[in-house]
Amino acid sequence: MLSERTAFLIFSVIALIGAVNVITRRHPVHAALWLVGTFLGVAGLFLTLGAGLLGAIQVMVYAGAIMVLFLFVILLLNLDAPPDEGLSFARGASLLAAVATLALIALPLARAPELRAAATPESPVADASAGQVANVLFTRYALPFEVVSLLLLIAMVGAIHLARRPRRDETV
Amino acid sequence: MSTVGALLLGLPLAAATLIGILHRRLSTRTAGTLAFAMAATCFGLAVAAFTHLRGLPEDARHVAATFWSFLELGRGDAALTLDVGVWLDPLSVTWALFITGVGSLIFLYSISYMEHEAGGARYFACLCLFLFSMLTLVLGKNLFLTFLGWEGVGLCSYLLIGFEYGKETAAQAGRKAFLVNRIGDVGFLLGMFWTWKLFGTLEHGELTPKLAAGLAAGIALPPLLALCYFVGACGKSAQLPLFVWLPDAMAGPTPVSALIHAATMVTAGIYLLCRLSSLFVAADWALDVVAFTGAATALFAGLIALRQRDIKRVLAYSTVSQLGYMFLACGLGAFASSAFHVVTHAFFKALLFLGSGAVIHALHGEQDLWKMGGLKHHLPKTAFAMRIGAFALAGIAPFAGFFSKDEILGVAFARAYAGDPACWVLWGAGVLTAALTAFYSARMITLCFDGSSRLDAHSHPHEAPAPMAIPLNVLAVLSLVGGIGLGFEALHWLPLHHWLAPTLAPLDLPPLPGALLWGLMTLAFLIAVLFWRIGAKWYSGDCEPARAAELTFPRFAGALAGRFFVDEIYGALIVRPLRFLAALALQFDVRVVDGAARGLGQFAALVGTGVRIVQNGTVQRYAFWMVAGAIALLWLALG
Amino acid sequence: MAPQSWYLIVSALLFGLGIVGFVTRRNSLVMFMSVELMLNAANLVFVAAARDHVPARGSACALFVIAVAASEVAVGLALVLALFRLKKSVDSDAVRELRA
Amino acid sequence: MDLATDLAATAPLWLPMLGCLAVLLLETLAPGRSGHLGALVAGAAIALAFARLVATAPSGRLPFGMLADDALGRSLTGLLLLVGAAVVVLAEPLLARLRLAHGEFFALLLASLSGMVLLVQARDLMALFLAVELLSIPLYVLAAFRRLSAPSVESGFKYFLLGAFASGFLVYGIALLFSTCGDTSYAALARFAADPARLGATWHVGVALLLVGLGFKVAAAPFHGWTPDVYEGAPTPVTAFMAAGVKVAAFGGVLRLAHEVLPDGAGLRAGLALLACASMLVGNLGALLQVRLKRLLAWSSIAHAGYLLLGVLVVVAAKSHAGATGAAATPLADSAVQAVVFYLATYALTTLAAFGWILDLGRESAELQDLRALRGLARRRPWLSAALALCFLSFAGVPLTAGFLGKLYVLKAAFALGTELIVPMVVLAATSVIALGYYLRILSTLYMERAPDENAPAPARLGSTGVALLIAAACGGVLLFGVWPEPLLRWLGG
Repeated sequence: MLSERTAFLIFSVIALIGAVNVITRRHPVHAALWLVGTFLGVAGLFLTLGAGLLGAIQVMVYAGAIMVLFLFVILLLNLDAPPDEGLSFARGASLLAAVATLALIALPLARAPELRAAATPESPVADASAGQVANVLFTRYALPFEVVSLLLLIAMVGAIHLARRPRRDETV
Repeated sequence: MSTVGALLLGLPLAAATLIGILHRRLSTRTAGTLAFAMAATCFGLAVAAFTHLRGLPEDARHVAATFWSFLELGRGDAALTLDVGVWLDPLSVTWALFITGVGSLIFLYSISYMEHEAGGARYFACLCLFLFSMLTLVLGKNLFLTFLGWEGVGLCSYLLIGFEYGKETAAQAGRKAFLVNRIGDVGFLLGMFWTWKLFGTLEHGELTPKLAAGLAAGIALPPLLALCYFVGACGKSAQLPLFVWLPDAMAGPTPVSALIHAATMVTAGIYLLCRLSSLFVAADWALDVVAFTGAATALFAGLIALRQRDIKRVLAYSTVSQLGYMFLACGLGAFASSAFHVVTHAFFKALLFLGSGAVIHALHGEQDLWKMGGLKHHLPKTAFAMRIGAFALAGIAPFAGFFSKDEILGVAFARAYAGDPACWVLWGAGVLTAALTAFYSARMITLCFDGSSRLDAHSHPHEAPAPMAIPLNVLAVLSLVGGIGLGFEALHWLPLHHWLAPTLAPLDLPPLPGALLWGLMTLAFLIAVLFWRIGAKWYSGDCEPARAAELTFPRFAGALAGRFFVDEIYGALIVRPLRFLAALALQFDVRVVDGAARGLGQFAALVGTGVRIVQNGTVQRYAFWMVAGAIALLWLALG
Repeated sequence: MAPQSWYLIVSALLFGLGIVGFVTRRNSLVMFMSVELMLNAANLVFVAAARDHVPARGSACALFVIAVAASEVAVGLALVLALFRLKKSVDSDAVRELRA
Repeated sequence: MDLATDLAATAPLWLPMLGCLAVLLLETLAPGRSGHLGALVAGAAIALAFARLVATAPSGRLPFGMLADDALGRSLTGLLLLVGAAVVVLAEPLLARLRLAHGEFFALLLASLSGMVLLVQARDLMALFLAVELLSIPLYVLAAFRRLSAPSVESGFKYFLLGAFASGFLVYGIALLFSTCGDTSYAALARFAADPARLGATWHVGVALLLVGLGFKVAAAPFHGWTPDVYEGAPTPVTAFMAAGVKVAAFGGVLRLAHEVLPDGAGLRAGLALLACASMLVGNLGALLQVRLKRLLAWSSIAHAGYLLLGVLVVVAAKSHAGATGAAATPLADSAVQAVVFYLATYALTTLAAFGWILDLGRESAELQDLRALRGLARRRPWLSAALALCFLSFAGVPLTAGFLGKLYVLKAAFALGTELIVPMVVLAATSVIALGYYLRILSTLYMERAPDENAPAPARLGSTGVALLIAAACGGVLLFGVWPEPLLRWLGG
């Protein structure tokens, strides 16, 4: 059995390598496949945190359903690998700004005293098992749960409206 | 009395609404008659209010009436309650009297003047709305209502300047007027909030007692507070450096110039200063700023007026200059003298504008003084009335302007005499401006009415019809007797001052000895007559435009040579500097006043380029700005 | 156990990489994938932070985020399709008729 | 928890949801033929919700453990329902004219509306997040609703991509705040934040990222990039819904956060002041040269976000004013909240009138949205011109219009704090002078310029009585509340 820290290191490296490749691969299909890697890495991290249910959902919904949708659209549009995007002044500035944001978020968090306290959970009253999550979902977060159902429905309606083929009499 | 107050505000509003709704059905004459009847009724109401107040004991001469509670913002300590209502006291009634009085005359005049213009009914609707706003400004029972009126008159002025549909200069002038005024309004608004924060009230009736109580309790009144109001007053009353809008505002119809840009609206700044006189007096050095700004404006605008060719621009700059006198008086603490000059100025400047309107009307729109001349043969009545107005403006006794202006100069002198050396400068500037005023008044009259005709060959000017002549005659009479009737300091005949005394901060100045007073008066009279003669002589005869347009030294000296033997010294000391200053002032008019418009254009172009770069239509560019914003927020959050 | 701050640093890196991807890539699908990285980073924070408090709560929040991501993907991909129908491209800078 | 009581208290939230389902059901039963019925059902759902809202008094309870049933939530909900009803009136004739699918449109509209209502009532970060998403996702589709028209799809696409990016920031910020105390409810967060010593980097970064996400929704600079493009491309009723509805809802959310959760601090103050000043400057400068009406309104909406953010800043700053002057702080913060709500009401009213105008005369044709096409319009369409002039005077904050009182109220609230917020106040004063520049340009285009062809027939109108009545009612409100604001103040004050 791996120690928890080793598992953390392995999964984080997977997630980060995947992320770097998502944003650097030129072909969107490659990017999408690397994104699957990231999702799997994050799912592993969930497991190390004891959130088994979420890890499973992450694999099924994200890595499974969502990514299939992505790949489906990419292949449907039959996109070729785009030409090299090059490094213009504007892109350089964007890159710099984005890296600065990263630093401004990651560095303070890395040094935050409140986060460096030894990881001794105050004897958790419950874990993140399916039963516990369900308990939270249907009591404390009952309203958001209902809202999400409407959200999914309306997203479906909207997607159908946008993507269905134009009717014959439809005008601009 | 509250009925009178309600009617004073309600009638103009009702008339404006009625004419505004029916403006397509009503003829100019019907709309004008209706508006005039309304204005005349308002004048009657103002007189009624005046007699009512006269009947009250001197220290109880005020009537407050609340119509409804306008709004209540916040709760508890932070609450601000504002009512809609009127506040009648000597100060507001005085203003209401001349606004409605001069206003009705100008309404009457407009009926004929606008008869052949398109959209006359719309014009009268705007005019009624203006009257409503102006009366709200002076009669409103708190500073907030005054501010509403203040904004309202600005809006009406904007609408009326740009009245002539499709005239691009007029539209631009209207915009400029509104924008510059808005800068002043920001000052007013800031002052109002600050006042509310300090005293917890904006009511005219409560402010002065609370201020007195506060001063007694030892609070220090920040001079900046007074300056906020002063900035507002500068915008509305066209003082340096916010005066740039007024000369351009002459693009509107001439009766509008007479009513709004000479007699009433531009004196709103003086009204504000008088209304807050106790605040200004308590605010340390604020009054000095007022005095020096006023003197500088008076002198500066007087200089610019020397070289204007457009008859209305001469009058516009002279208005700015006279307003400078009024500010000077306020700055010296003589608020009553300032109000006195406001009233006489309303008479003679309205007269001059209406007269010039008659001239322009007769010449079918010609405004260039160099294309006039000899008009006294064609328009004898107008010429006579205008001459009276010009005498009053020049400060020649016994015309109205003489008494009020002399009083202001007297106060400046008395302050200097009492040991304030800076006031010698103010007095000097005032006297110099008086000389300039006499000179350009004479120049205008001479170029317009005397000498030989420079008119187009086929132009046949004719005298204005009766509805235009009657207001001219009435105003001419007022310009003749309005001064001596309201105040003659040397004879201790000061009815206006006594009437206003309960509402204004008193003047803390020992009176000058009688002999000195008479001496100063004689001096002012002599200066006015002398410079009138010089101006008249110089521009009379077959004045050749190209040469006469220049303030050439030999010609100036030649005009003087017959009488005086000091021409050389005179030339070196006065004429050369004068010529230099006048040239400078002309450059200012051309470069700064017109340049401001160009500068705005360049600024706008710069903004356009900036927007195109930032808003280039790509998601990446927008995301970049979002990330930049996130960086800034994170940076600030992490301190 | 690994301290919470480790997880937060990994999540911050994921989040930052998402931002970098969004602002530097032109392909709208890849930009959208970068957003998914950001959402995953948030989920990691939810779950890691909840470990020391009420673990199920973090999982529930992350579940909501996943559901939202799913609905965003549905609408987003439909929009990409609609766009492709008109422009024959999915590059974000191919659409800049509306500007300045 | 008593489900029945909670449901009764939150009828204005779930009635639009129910309406959304009803419209969808109707569309399923009679596909493509529901016609006006969709609008009727939507209108009925909103009307019912509004009736429930006015019929009951706020209970002060916490329905479902995460909603607010208080005066603030009530007044904003009412405002949102009115905006929703107005958008139904605006959209119906356009949909009929363009022969677009009614059913989907109103279903999406109602879903978005319920998201807005949820947003102003949310007292839990998860509810806030889901509300933002429920509000936005249907809006992405609505913006691109004319899916064969390039500008419409472009606007939906841009709104979506940037919106998803912004929600990434929002959810990460929420996650960080969650990580500080392990809870998402406002009460728990406020308890945690009560001790300033506990607020570390996690909290501050979380708040900053939250502001990025919400700043995007309120269209504050520099998160404003999407606004002009999306406003221009989206169908006009949708733009009206974005401009009026989203602004009210998002500010409602921000206001509640500022009032109940966020503690005063130098960083937060500086951040809000930065957003406020940037929005005022960018919005007004961007509008200066704009000749297309919808884009012009977009820029002005950015500027108004700046004015409103000043109000939010006052709410935050008034909290620590408490320490200085004792008991006066709560009225100060309350009065600032009321000021922002009043401003929102006047802004929504004016915006509805303006977009109604654009719809009525512009009829979605691009050339009629160019200001130059409006030269000398006052001659031919005096009433309509007066309506537009009134809207712009109100936007500019000219007295005797509702817009002026909104600005006055916010400024007054800021002044109550003394000179602490002097910089944004000065920026407000300066930019409102700039703003006049372009508002007046519109007035002179309408009233003082000459049409190129005086004899051409006046541009045709949409010919919808509903739209005309809406414009008239909104303009009447702008004038009425400008002169007599008491009723509105009382209604909004609860």
